[in-house]
Amino acid sequence: MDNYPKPDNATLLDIYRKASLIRHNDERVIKEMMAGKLVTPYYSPAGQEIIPSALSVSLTDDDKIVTIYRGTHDMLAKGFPLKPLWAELAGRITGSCKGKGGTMHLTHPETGCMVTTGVVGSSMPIATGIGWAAKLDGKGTVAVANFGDGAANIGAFHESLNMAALWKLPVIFLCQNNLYAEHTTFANSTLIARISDRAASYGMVGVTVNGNDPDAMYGVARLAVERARAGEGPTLIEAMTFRFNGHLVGDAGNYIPKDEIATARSKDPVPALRKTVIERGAATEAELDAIDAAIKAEIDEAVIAAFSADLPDVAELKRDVFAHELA
Amino acid sequence: MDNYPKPDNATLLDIYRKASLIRHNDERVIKEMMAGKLVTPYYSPAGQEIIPSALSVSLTDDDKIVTIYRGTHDMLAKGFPLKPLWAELAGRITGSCKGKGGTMHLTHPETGCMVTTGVVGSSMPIATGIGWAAKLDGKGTVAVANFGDGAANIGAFHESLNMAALWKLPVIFLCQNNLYAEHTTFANSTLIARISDRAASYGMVGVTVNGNDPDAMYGVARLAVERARAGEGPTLIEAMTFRFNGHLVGDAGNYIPKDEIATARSKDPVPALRKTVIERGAATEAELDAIDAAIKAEIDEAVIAAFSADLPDVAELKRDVFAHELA
Amino acid sequence: MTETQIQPQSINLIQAVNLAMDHAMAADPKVLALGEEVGDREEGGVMGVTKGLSTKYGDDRVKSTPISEQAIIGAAIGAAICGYRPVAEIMLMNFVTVAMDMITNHAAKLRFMSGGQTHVPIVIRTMTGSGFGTGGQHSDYLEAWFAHTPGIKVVAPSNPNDAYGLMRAAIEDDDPVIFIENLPSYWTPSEVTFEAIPIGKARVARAGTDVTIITHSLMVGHSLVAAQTLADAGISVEVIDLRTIAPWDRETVLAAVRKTGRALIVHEAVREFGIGAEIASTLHEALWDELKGPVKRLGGAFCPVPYSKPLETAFAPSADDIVATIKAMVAAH
Amino acid sequence: MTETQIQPQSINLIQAVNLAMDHAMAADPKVLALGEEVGDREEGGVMGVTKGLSTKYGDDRVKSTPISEQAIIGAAIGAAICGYRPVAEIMLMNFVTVAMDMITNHAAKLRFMSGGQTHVPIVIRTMTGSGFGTGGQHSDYLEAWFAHTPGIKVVAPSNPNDAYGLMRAAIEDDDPVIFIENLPSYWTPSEVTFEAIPIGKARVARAGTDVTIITHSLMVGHSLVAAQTLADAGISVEVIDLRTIAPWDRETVLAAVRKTGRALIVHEAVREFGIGAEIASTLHEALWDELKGPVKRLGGAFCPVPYSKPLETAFAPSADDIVATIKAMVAAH
Ligand SMILES: Cc1ncc(C[n+]2csc(CCOP(=O)(O)OP(=O)(O)O)c2C)c(N)n1
Ligand SMILES: Cc1ncc(C[n+]2csc(CCOP(=O)(O)OP(=O)(O)O)c2C)c(N)n1
Ligand SMILES: [Mg+2]
Ligand SMILES: [Mg+2]
Repeated sequence: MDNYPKPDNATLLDIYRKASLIRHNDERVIKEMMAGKLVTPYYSPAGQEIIPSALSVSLTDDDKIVTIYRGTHDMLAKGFPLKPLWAELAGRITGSCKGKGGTMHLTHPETGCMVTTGVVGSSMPIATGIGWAAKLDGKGTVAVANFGDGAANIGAFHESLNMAALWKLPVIFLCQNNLYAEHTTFANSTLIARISDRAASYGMVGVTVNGNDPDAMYGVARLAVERARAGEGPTLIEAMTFRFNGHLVGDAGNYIPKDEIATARSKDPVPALRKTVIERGAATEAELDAIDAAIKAEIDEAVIAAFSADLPDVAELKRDVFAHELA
Repeated sequence: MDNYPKPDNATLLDIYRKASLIRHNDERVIKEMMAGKLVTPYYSPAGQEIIPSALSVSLTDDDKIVTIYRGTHDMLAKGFPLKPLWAELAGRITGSCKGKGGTMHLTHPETGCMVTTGVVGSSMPIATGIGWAAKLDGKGTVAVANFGDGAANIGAFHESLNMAALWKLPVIFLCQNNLYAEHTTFANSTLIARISDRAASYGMVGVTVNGNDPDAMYGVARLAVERARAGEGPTLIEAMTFRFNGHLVGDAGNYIPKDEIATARSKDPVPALRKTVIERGAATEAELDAIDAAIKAEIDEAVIAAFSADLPDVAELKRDVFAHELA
Repeated sequence: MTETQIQPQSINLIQAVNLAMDHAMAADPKVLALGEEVGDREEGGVMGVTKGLSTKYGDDRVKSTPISEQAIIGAAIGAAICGYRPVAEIMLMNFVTVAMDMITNHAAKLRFMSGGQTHVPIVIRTMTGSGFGTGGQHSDYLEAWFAHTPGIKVVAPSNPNDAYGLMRAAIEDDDPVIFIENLPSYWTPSEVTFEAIPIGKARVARAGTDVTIITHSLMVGHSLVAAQTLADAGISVEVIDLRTIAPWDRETVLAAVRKTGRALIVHEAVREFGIGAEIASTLHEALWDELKGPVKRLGGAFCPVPYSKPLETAFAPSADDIVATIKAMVAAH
Repeated sequence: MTETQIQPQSINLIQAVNLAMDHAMAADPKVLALGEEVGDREEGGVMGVTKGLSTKYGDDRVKSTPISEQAIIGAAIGAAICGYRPVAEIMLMNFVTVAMDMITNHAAKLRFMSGGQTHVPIVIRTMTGSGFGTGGQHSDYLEAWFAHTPGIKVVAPSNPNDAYGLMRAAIEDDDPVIFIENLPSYWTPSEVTFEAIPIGKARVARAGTDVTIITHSLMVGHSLVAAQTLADAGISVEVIDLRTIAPWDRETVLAAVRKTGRALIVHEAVREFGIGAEIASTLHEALWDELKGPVKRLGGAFCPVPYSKPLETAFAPSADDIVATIKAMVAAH
């Protein structure tokens, strides 16, 4: 990883800020669910915080992402504001999608969160189209397709990577390999060791990186973004990570060997990053505590606002089906 | 190609017999179409005769193939009898499919011609299932999925190859790379030079071979068949070839550079094979003439029988939709 | 095929489908199962429907797959034309959209296109249902697409007994069958007699004389609740559970509607261009002189399934909607 | 958007679609085209519909694609939510089955699921039609699937003028539109006035007083032939060309049927669970007291499209079938 750029201290702190927001937010969602206040299918991204955080510091609001049901980390890192996010989780009319989309379809175009999808593999073809638009716009913006290791075996992966490579589109295909697809291990669905090797099938650059290592992840992502902005085409990044929880809240994850979880959790990337930030002098413990406190307060505010907002009226069923309401 | 088995003279003559049958049959189909006697969407396999001929000498009736609209070469090499084939082309009740399937859906399970499909890419998933059945049967039989270079970019390719590799199925994925997909050149749809390199994405063996060279094609196919029979899993074979005609009868192929066609035709593999057969002493010119004459006579008989057979009755619309006719 | 030695038991729909597959696999070595997570290594399916089967029948007959729906259905088709009877799972009905080519261009057509030489005895198990906030891409009701596709049968059990019986029949059937399980119906136990139930035959779930409700799956329960309420109001309602959507049981439905002269079709799928339209049109054509008023239809709202609870609840017909519609029907004609 | 300076011309449907795309691309740089072979390097489409566009508007706006239907529709959706208006070609309607997830789970739903924040102004051009012996996998009529999918519009022109006008409107439309071209209709020229035709409005193709035919696409021609034959037999037939299948023009259709009291719906798609069922059911509900007899439906036979000529010919309704059905309708009621 020696040829890759490294984050300076300010950037490292930015990465921390995002990762901490994601982690605190995740904990709060699960807390509200456990308290019975929030009922929703929730796919925790705990353990995968560093990946989008280390990527997003290289992106602007004009860059666009497509993410999946397990996507609050991608969205928050990209800048999706907490209030419309929480209101959407709570199914309120003040939600980003007026309560119509929910957890699996969170959308916020202003911050480039264009699509959240519940269909495995579908982020890739759509991001390919966003990349085509970016190329036509000619402003050097970038599209990111997030997806999991399981999604790398579905047909849309193949079609999208081939087309994006052929058209030299500014797309980053970001496979977050958390070693599980629901109850299925990576090794039980794929014979090869590295998904990034599949890039060779399309004449694309492919790289596997430790997604939990902020330096490595930052470097690999930064280069991919720069290549995309420069018109040099797409990159397949396989970011190795681990899913700390079951597939969704309610899944105990009994099929995951206990020691596998223990090992992963012992290397929890968020406290590790905190340590690095302090070690490198990017911030003091006290400063980080202040950041975390502010994050918690902001989440708190969003949660309270969400639960006190109105639910959508039944008339909403007729709206947003088409541009104009049908008679 | 030194490690590959070579065809003995008897086998070479078998390959010739098949290739000659395919070529003569193709010429006859086009002749009947030009005469206005046969009206059908016909996708000539001229130029690609050696591939299935050199493969099929290693197959038995219990081995099964799935082929595509451009598939009469695959079928005839596999043993699909001429009479039901011609009757089907002519839309007769005596056709293999009672006239219901036609050119793009020719089927003859007795000789292992299980499915002919008109949907690009669909041969691969179905052949994967046939391979699964073969594995369960435990008799060492093999499944072959034929498809073109264009089909290597569709999602079903990816899913099938991954699954077949993962399950170690006795499937041969035979990509007949004739450098064109309708009007699209291989280079304009695929950045990489060799489709067989994609096998690496699945932990599968992949090999590119000159499909018009009977020795090379025989050797590569034979090894793949042996590996499949031995339970060693699937192989992706990319057989390089050239489509002598337009995509289908009626397409003048104006998008193909004239010299490209001229070069390919100057290396016409069927007369080249004839020469080799004679050179190697596998048969004399006179013997080959006799073989060809017999082939022509057999085709003649099939054509005459086809055109004198009955057309299906309209009541056939209700039959074969389900096992039992609906009330 | 009926396991006469098995005593009736009260079990839920998950267990019923599980036992139907288990018994079919025990009875016929050609019966297979495949799909994402169906093996015991992956806990026998996300809902546990296939739990125990891979342990009992081996990893060759019960195969967990990668997330590759086209290959799943393709593999099922290929094995089926070689004499096997695979039960393929597509985890949720919305994901059949990824495999529509395999299902409608191949599974449905191979028998016809081959002139009867090959056929595709597969069962495609899939699940749908709303009420869990899964939103627009996880709760579609697409039975009308398949009903419009010649060569495919569509069944949708409303209770554990039908689930067992229809699954046994679907596996024995020589044609492709889409088997639709309803998520909110999964956990309600009721008595199962372990007998096959013929495909294409509807069931009179409640007899009545004033109005006939034609429905299936989850809506059978809602319709029975409505029928009880209406009985208290002096309106006698017959409820027909279609069980099989395609080919649907015209004989039973026509006889029932002939008797009452009034019909209401209820389904969760979007009303417009839904299966209710075919049934209503057929009833109008066949019983023109016998109907007291036009056949009515209730279906899902014309939008994707929404997330927020009040919207999600309002999406599908409720027992109250059924009651109100039937009262209006009886008042009008 | 109407090019007022263009004089009416007699052109065929291929040219009409070509000119509509050409004019739309000239008028709005956000209009794009993509699909297999659509560029001039590949001869501007297998049927030549997009000929000249890539030369005129460049290879970035008009993109030939690999054979990758999911990526084709995905690319169109992605560009559309970023403000472009792509016209994506799926070469034949049967191949939409490979892209159904993209079309029905994404294109149709993104507006609703995002609460109106994103929308997908794409046109999906596709073609179907029988009569050329292409068999079961090349001639399906799947409009009913899309009509049953909230969020998608479906148009199907029967002649070059409508093709031009509907394509202009479809490209301007802010929602996804499936644009169905009919193969055997491609080469018949007729006058085109180069005006946009609003989506959702039907056209009275022939006025009449005894029976109303509701139809679209190729069957409009057959219906007009039948209407002429029936006129000679003293039966006056009105022919409504739907033009838009979803959302269909209830107002025009209801007014026409109210006038005649008799209605026949004709389409090439399989009759069972076809779009005719929705229209018939609606007519029965809305015009119960005004109908003289039940609404009738003619559609394709309940089987895959067959290959052999006599079967292929018998598959879809003919002018003779229409004449016979209407004579029976008039005789009965
Ligand atoms: C086409 C499709 N098939 C199946 C599913 C059901 N499903 C939802 S998530 C999931 C696992 C995906 O795993 P992976 O891609 O590794 O992402 P992760 O959940 O680990 O982030 C599956 C099979 C789906 N949503 N879409
Ligand atoms: C899914 C699908 N998309 C498009 C088509 C239209 N089509 C028919 S043949 C063909 C080209 C296929 O090329 P290739 O795979 O190289 O096979 P070849 O015809 O050269 O043998 C295309 C695009 C189709 N039949 N199916
Ligand atoms: Mg994963
Ligand atoms: Mg080719």
